[in-house]
Amino acid sequence: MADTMQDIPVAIAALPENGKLILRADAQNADIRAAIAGVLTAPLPVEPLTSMAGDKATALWLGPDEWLLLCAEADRAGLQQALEANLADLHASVVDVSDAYSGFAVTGPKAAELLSKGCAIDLHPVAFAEGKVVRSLLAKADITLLRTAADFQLYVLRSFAAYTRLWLDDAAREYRG
Amino acid sequence: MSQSHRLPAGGRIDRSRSLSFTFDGTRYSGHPGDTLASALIANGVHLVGRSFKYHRPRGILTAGSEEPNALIQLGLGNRTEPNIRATQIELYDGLTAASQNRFPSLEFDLGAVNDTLSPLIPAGFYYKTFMWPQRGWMTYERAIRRMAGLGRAPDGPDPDRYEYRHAHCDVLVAGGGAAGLAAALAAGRAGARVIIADEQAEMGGWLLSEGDTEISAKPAVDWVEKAVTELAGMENVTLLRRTTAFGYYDHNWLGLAERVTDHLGPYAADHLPRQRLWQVRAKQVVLATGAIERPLVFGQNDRPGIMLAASLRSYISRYGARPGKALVVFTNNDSGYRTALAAHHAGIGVAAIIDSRAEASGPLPQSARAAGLRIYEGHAIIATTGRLRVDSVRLGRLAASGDRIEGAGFGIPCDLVAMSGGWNPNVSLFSQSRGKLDFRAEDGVFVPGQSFQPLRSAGACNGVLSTADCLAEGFAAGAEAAREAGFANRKPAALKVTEPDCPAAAPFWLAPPEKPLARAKCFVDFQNDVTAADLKLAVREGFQSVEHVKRYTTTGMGTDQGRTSNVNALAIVSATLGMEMPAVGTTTFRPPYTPTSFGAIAGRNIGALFDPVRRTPIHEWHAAHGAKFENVGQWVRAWYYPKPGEDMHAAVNREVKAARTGVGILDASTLGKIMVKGPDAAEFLNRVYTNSWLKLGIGKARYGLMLGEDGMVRDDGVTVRLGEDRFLMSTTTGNAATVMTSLEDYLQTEWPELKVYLTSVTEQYATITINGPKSRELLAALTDDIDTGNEAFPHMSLREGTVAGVPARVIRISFTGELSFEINVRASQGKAVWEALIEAGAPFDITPYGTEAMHVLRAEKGFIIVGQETDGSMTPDDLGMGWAVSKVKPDFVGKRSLTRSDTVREGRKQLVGLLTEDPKEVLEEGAHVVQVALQQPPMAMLGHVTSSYYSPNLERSIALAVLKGGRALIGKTLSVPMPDKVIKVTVTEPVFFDPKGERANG
Amino acid sequence: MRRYSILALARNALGYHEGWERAWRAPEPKPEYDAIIVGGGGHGLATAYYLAKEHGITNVAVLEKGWLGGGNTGRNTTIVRSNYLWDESAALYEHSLKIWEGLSQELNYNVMFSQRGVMNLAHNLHDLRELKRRAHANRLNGIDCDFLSREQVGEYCPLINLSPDIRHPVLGATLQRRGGVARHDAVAWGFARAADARGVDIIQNCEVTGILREGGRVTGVETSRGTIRAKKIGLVTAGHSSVLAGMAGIRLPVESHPLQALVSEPVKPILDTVVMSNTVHAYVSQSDKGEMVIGAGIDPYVSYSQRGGFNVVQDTLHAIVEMFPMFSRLRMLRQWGGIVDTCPDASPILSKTPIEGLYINCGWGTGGFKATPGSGHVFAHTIARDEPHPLNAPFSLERFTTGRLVDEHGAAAVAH
Amino acid sequence: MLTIPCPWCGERDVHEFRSGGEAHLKRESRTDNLSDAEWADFLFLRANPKGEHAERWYHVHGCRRWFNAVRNTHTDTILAVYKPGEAKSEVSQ
Ligand SMILES: Cc1cc2nc3c(=O)[nH]c(=O)nc-3n(C[C@H](O)[C@H](O)[C@H](O)COP(=O)(O)OP(=O)(O)OC[C@H]3O[C@@H](n4cnc5c(N)ncnc54)[C@H](O)[C@@H]3O)c2cc1C
Ligand SMILES: NC(=O)c1ccc[n+]([C@@H]2O[C@H](COP(=O)([O-])OP(=O)(O)OC[C@H]3O[C@@H](n4cnc5c(N)ncnc54)[C@H](O)[C@@H]3O)[C@@H](O)[C@H]2O)c1
Ligand SMILES: Cc1cc2nc3c(=O)[nH]c(=O)nc-3n(C[C@H](O)[C@H](O)[C@H](O)COP(=O)(O)O)c2cc1C
Ligand SMILES: [Zn+2]
Repeated sequence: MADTMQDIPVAIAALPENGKLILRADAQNADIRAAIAGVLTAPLPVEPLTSMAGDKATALWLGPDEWLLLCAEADRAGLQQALEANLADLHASVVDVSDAYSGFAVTGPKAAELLSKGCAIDLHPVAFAEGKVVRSLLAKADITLLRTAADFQLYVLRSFAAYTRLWLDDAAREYRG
Repeated sequence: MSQSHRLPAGGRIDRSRSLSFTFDGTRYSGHPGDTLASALIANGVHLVGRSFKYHRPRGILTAGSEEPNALIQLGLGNRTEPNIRATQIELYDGLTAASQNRFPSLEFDLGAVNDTLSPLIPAGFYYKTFMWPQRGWMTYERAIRRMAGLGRAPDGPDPDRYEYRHAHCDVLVAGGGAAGLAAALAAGRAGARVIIADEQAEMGGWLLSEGDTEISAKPAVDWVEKAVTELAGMENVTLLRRTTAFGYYDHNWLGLAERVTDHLGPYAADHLPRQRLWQVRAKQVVLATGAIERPLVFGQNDRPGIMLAASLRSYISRYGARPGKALVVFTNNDSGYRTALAAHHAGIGVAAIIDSRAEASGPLPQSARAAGLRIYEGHAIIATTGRLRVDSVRLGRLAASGDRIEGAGFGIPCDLVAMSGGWNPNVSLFSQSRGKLDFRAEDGVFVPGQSFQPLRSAGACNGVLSTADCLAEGFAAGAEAAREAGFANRKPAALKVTEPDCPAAAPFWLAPPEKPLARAKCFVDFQNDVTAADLKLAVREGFQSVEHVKRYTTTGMGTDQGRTSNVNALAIVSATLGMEMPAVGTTTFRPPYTPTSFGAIAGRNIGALFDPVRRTPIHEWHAAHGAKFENVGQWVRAWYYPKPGEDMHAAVNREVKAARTGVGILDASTLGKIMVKGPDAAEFLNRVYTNSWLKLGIGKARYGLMLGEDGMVRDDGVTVRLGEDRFLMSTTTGNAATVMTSLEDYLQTEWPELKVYLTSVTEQYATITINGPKSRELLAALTDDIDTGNEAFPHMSLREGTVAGVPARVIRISFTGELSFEINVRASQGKAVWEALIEAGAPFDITPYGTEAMHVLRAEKGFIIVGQETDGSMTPDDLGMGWAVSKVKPDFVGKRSLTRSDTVREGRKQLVGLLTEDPKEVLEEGAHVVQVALQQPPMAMLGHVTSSYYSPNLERSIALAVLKGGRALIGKTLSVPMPDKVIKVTVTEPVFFDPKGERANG
Repeated sequence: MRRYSILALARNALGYHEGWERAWRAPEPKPEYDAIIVGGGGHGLATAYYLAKEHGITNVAVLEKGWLGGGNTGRNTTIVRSNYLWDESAALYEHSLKIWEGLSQELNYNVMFSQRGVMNLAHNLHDLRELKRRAHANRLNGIDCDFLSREQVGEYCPLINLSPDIRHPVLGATLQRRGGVARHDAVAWGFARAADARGVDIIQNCEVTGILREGGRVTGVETSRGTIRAKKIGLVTAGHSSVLAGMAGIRLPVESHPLQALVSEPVKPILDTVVMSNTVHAYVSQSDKGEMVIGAGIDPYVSYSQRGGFNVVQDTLHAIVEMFPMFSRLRMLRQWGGIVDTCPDASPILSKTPIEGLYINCGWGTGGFKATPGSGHVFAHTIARDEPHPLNAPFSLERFTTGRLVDEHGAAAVAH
Repeated sequence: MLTIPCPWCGERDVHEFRSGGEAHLKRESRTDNLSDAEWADFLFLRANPKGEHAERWYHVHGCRRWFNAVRNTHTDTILAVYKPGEAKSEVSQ
C-alpha cells in the first residue's frame, strides 16, 4: 500500500451526515430568485449542471425547477425555516431529504477513472470542471455527482448506499494491487 | 522440444526466452512474441482442428483474427474457452491447448465418416429427411447435436473478473496499422482527445510482417516504433492494444473489448480484470481496419498446409517460422510473388508459382523469374492430395474463358500451399455503422461508400493498397477528423516509402476442379464446410437471395462470420445467377466484429452487484432477530420472525394473533411517499385519484385509488393533508417510482397550469406501524405531546409530535382493521425508535410481524393488495370498491374508461371470499374455481384464488378470489379442481373478520 | 411437388444433386388474384397455404417486399409453447401447438420442431403465485404444464444457478414439456414450398406501396412491380403493420419496437431445454448447431431500424451470466434485431377491418413465431369466410373500443 | 445505441431516459362526451410512423423532465428536441 495521500490512486469515504433540502421553485420568477438568494447568500444556479456555494449552503442544479441544497446538519432546520419564511407567499417547495440520501467522496488521481467504470458521463476535467453537477447513473444506482476542488462527491438514495459502497470498493480493487 | 520449423534468425520474437506449452497433450516450446499458431508452425504442427460438418482435417489458414479453421480449446476446467483462434492466442509459459470437434483423436476422428457421406448430405439435406416417425426428430436431433458444436463450454463458474469503462473522445481510431497510426498521430498532434485501438498485441498491422517495406529509408517497423512512442507520450492519446472495436452502434457509440490479462495466462495479477469493455462515445471515428486476403476456391483447398499467401509472409517475417519446406504459390495477383520471394529468401523451397493470369509481368513476377522460380502462367490448381496435410497439388492449364481446364492435369509435390486471391477491404465496422458499400469492379471489392455517421475510412479498409497511400490517407483522415471535432491543425508532410509494387488483383473466383463440382470439395466457407457446389445447389433450389443462400447453406454463419469467405460466396452466387455482384448484394454485417465474451459484456453486474438490494433503516434489527426475508422488487422485507423451533406457519399464526390481541409492530418503511406541495395540490389529487380530495381537512387522511387511463386499478394508498397546500401521499412499495413518473408526466405535460411540486420522500422516513388493541397504550407510553385518546386522535387523522423523544408524524390508519398507528420518523432515527417501541412494548408482549402476517391480517378484512388482487384488468367496481369512485367529479385519470361497454358488462370478474369445506384446508393461491369439476379438462373457469391463508383468528382457512359474476355467486358452493383432488368452496363476502369495522377504535 | 425423403436424397446424390427442383417457383405477378397476402413471413405463408388447402382458394399471391422469412420469422428465438394465461390465448396457441406436432410431415419439410420443454422460472413469491395461476389455468384448459420445485428445476436443468444466496434465487418453475424450439427459416420455406405446390404464387422483391379501395372495399394493391387486383387482401406484415394499415387509412393500436437477440459461438450440447425468466429477464436455448440462442429485451422506443441499443444486450447478459455462471466465457458471435409490433394488451390482432375485404393479422409482438401455423389456419378461415374462426374472434380490432382486452402482460410470462 | 440530447442536460445515453411514446396526443378534460371509439383512439391508436416521429421522453435518471423529440424511426436520427408546450413545427425546420 502507498504511504502518502498522493500515492493512493483512489480513496472512497462516506461523507459525514449533512443537511439536504430539495428546493423546487420557478427560477424565472425574480421574486423567487431574490427570496432564495437572500437566504443562500448566493444566487441560485440556474444554468443546467452547475452549482453555487454560498455561506450557508451549496446549491446543486438538479433540474430547471429543482435544486439540492447541501448544508451543515446543524443549519438544516434553520435553513429550511428561513427559506419557507422568505417564500411564504410564493409557489415553492422546500423538503428535507437529509436522511433520504447518503454521500460518498471519491478522491485521488484515479477517481474519475474509477467512476467511469459505471458512469457514462464524460468526467475529463475539460468536460467536467470543478463545480459541475449531474444526475445520472452509476452502474445501477441513481447518483447526483458533484466535482469539488478536492474530490468527486456523489449522493445516492439511502437504500442504495450499501450497493454503491460495494460497487465502489469492488471497482477500486484494480488499483489496490 | 526443438522448434524444428523455426528459422535461424529474424522475426519479432524474443529468442532469448523459451516458453513451454502443450497441444493435445504434447509438449512444445515457443518464444515470447509467438502466437499459438506461429509456435505450432515453428514446431511443424499443421493439423490443428476438424471442420464443423464433415470433420475434415484443418490447419492454419491465416495469421489474424479472420481465422476460420484453427479453433482451439484453450485452458482447462472453469477457465477453459472454446473456439479460440490459434492465430490470436499469445503464447505464455504453461499454455494448454487442445483441438476440438473430434473423437477420439485429432488424427483419427470418427466424425470424419460425415466426409465419406458428404455426397448424401449436401447443404440443407436435413430439411428433406428425418421426418419419420413423427416424433423421430427428437432421436435424430440428439445425434446431430453431438456431432455439431465445435468446442466445450467451461465446467463451472468463471473465476475471473471483468470491467467496464465509459469513455469519450474527439477521435476514435479503430486499427493501428499504417493508416491508423498515421491518423492517431495527426489527430493527437492537433490536440484532440484520441483513442486508438488495435486488436493485436502490437500496433503496426501488416507493417510488422513486411520485411521489404521501408519508410523514410528505414525498416517500416522502426517507423511503427517511433509512432507508438510518440503517441504513448501524448497525454491526450489513449493507446489500447489487444483491444477489438467489436461494435459500431448508433450515434457514434462504439464498443471495444480489451483483453487485459488473457495473454498472461495464469500469471495475471489477481487484482486486474481479465477483460475490459470500453463504451466509447466518439465525436469522430477513423476506421483503419485494414484488408483481409481472399482465399482462392479450388478443389480440396482446405487441407492443412494450405494458407493465405500474406499470412505465410507473416509467419516468416514476423514470427521467424518456416511453415514448410516445399511451397506452391497459387495466385491471381502480384502479391503471391512477394510471398514466393520472401519464402525463397527464408530458405523455403519454392516448387512452383501458379498464376491464374495468362501473363504476369510486373516487377515482382520479374524478380521471381530472376530468382529462378518456376512459374505456371494461365494455370490453376484443380485438386490437392494428402491425408492430414497437403502433399501435392494437381494443376492444369486454364482455357481462355477461365472456367475450364485444357489438357491433362499434372501433380507437383509440396507440403505448403500459399494462395492469394486479392484483398477485401475490411468493411465490417463501416457497414455496422450503416455505411453504404460501393462495388469496385476491377478487383471485385466492396469499398466504403456513403457514410451515415461522422466517420471516415482510411488505408486498406478503404480499398487502398500501397503503404504510402495508406499512410497518406491515415494522416489526412486523422487531421480532418480532428478538425471536425474542433482542433485546427497542419497537414503532415508525406513520408517516403519504398516497397514492391503490388497492383490490385483481377478477380478469379472459382478454379475449375478436376472432379465434378459436386464431388470436388471446393471450399468457400472453411469453418462451416460450405462448398461452391452447395452454393450452386441452393441457387438451383430457389434460394437466390444472398440472405437465403446464407441461411440455407450456413455460409458466413461460423465464428469467423465469413470474413475470408463471404465475397467469394457472393461472387459464385452472382455468377450462377448471371447477375452483377452489387445487384445480389452482401449479407448484413452485424456486431460483434469478432466474438466477444459474455463476461466482458456483463462486467461486474453479476453476483452481489447484479441488482441492488434495498434495505430499510431497520433491517439490521430484523436480521439480528432472526427474521426471514422476502424480495419485493428491489426491496428486501422482513417476511416473518420464527422463534426457535417454530416453522413458518407457527410463526405467522403467532404474529397474526398478537396483532389482534396485544400489539404487533411492522416495518412499513418501503411504502412510497411523495410530498405534494402547492396551491393546486388538492385539485391535483382530485384528478389523479378516483375519489374527492378538495374538502379533506388538514390533519386528515384518506384512502385513494389510482387508475390508468384504461380504467384499471394501478395503485392505492393513504394520503394525508399536512396543510392547506401540502399533502403527503403514500404509494405501494413496488409502484413508488412508476407513480412518481406518471404524476410528473401529468403535471409537466397535461396540466402545466397546476401549481404543484412533487418531492419523493420515501427514504427520508422510517415508517413503523404499531397495531392492535394495546397500540394506543404503547404509543402513549412513548409520547408526551400527542394526545392518543380516541376522540383527540380519531381514525384517519394525523398528529405531529415526538415519539421516543424524536420528532414524528403519527397517522392513525389501519390496514388490518385493528387500532393502529403509523409512526414516521427520520430514517436515521428509525432503528432507535423501533427499539424504543420494542422495549416499551415488552409489558404488552409486543410482537414484530412481517409481511406474511400483514397479508393474513388484511385478507381477514378483505383488503386488496395491488398486484395480487389486481392484475391490470380489475376496475374499482370489480374489486367492490365502487364507493371509492366519485360520481360527480368531471374528470379524473381513467374516468372515461369506466363506462366502456366492457367495463359495465355483466359477468366481469369480481372480488369475493371463499371458504373451504374443510377449515384446515388452505387453497393454493393461483388455483382456479369452476362451477362443477369435470373428470377431464377442459373445464370452464370462473376465476382464480388471489390470496389464501390460514386465519388463526378465525381458526380456519380463508381465501379471496376474483370470479366471473362473483357477487351473484355469494352463498353458492363451487369447486376448485386440483391435480389430486377437488376442493369444495363456498362463496362469501370478501370480509371475514369484524365486518362492521368496530375494532379500529381499539 | 416432388417429395423429400432419405431415398430422394440418395437418388439425387447419384446425380450430383443436379436434379433438385426449385422449392417454390418465381412467377411473375398476375394482374389479378382471388386473394392477396401481403407479407411473406411465416404467418403470411401459412395463411396462403391454408387458404389453398382448407378453403380451396388457390388463386392466391403472397407479396413479399424482400426475401421470404426475412422479417421476424428469420430473426426470432424460436420458442414454441402454448401455456398462456387467458382461455382465449391458450386456445389459440394450443391450436397452433397441435399443428406444430405434425407440421414436418404435413409440409413434407423438416421444421425440426424439438419438443425439449420450456421452463419458466419463479424467483419470488409474486412469481410463484402468478406461475401457479397460469399452471392451474393451463391444466384446466387441457394444456400440459408441470410445476417444478427448486430441486426439480436442478434435476431438469443442472446448469441453472440454484444457490439460495443469489439476488433472485430460483424458487420453482413451470415446465411445458410439449414446448420447445423449431428451425425458424425452415418454417417459412416449408410453408412456401407447400403453398406453391397448391398453386399459390410466391412473389418476392415485391413491395406493396398502396392499397386500392373503391366505395369502402378493397380492390387491389399498388406494388413495386405494378398494380395487382384482388377483392380480398390480408395484411400480415408484423413490424410494418401500421405502415400498411396506414395505406388503407386505418390507425392501429400497435407500436413497432426493436427486439434484439444474440447467439454465442457454438459449443457441444449442454443445455437441453428452453429456460425463461421474467424477473431476471433472460431466456435461452441451445440450437442444434450448438449456439446459445438468447433473447434480449425490447427497446422501449418506436423504431423500424432492425437494431436496438447495446445497453439492452448488456442487461440481458448480466442476467444470463447471473443465471448461468458457466456461460461467462462463452462469446457473443452475432447480435441482431427485429421489429416487433406490440399491442397494448400483448395479444395479437386477427381481424376484419372497417374496410370490406381487408383483413389484418398483426400485433404478435415478441411472441408470434409459436403461433405461425395456428394463426395462418384461423386467418385463412377469416379471409375465406369473411368471418372470424371462433378461435380468433376474441382477437378483433373492436376489443380496443369495447375494452375487452386479452391482457397477457400481467401473466408473468415473458411473451415469447 | 441512441444518444439523446436532453433540452436541459445535453447529450446522454438512452438508458437515462424513459420513452413516453407518441407526443401531442390530446387528452380531453371532459371525456364524457367522447364516444367509445374516440376514447379508444386516444388510449390505444398510434401513428407509429416509419419516418419522422414526434415522441415523448422522460429524463428519469437526470433532470426528471418530460420533453419531446422528433426522430426518424427508420434511421433513428434525432432531428430535434423541444420542451413541452412548444410546438413541433417551430423546431422541425
Ligand atoms: C428477436 C426476436 C425474438 C423473438 N422470439 C420469439 C420466440 O422465441 N417465440 C415466438 O413465438 N415469437 C418470437 N418472436 C416473435 C416472432 O418472430 C413474430 O411474432 C413472428 O415471426 C411474426 O411472423 P410474421 O410472419 O407475422 O411476420 P414477419 O416474419 O415479420 O413477416 C412479415 C413480412 O412482411 C413483409 N413486408 C413488410 N412490409 C411489406 C410491404 N409493404 N410489402 C410486402 N411485404 C412487406 C416483411 O418483409 C416480412 O417478411 C421474436 C421476435 C424477435 C424479433
Ligand atoms: N498487396 C499487399 O500485399 C497488401 C494488400 C493490402 C495491404 N497491404 C499493406 O497493409 C498495410 C495496410 O495498412 P492499414 O493500416 O490500412 O491496415 P493494416 O492491416 O496494416 O492494419 C489494420 C489493423 O487494424 C486492426 N484491426 C482490424 N480490425 C480491427 C478491429 N475491429 N478492432 C481493432 N483492431 C482492428 C488489425 O489488427 C491491424 O493491425 C499497408 O502497409 C499496405 O501496404 C499490403
Ligand atoms: C435461431 C437463430 C439462430 C441463429 N444462429 C446463427 C448462427 O449460428 N450464426 C450466425 O452467424 N447467425 C445466426 N443467426 C443470426 C442470423 O445470422 C441473422 O443475424 C438474423 O437472421 C437476422 O438477420 P440480419 O442480421 O441479416 O438482419 C441466428 C438467428 C436465429 C434467429
Ligand atoms: Zn435532462
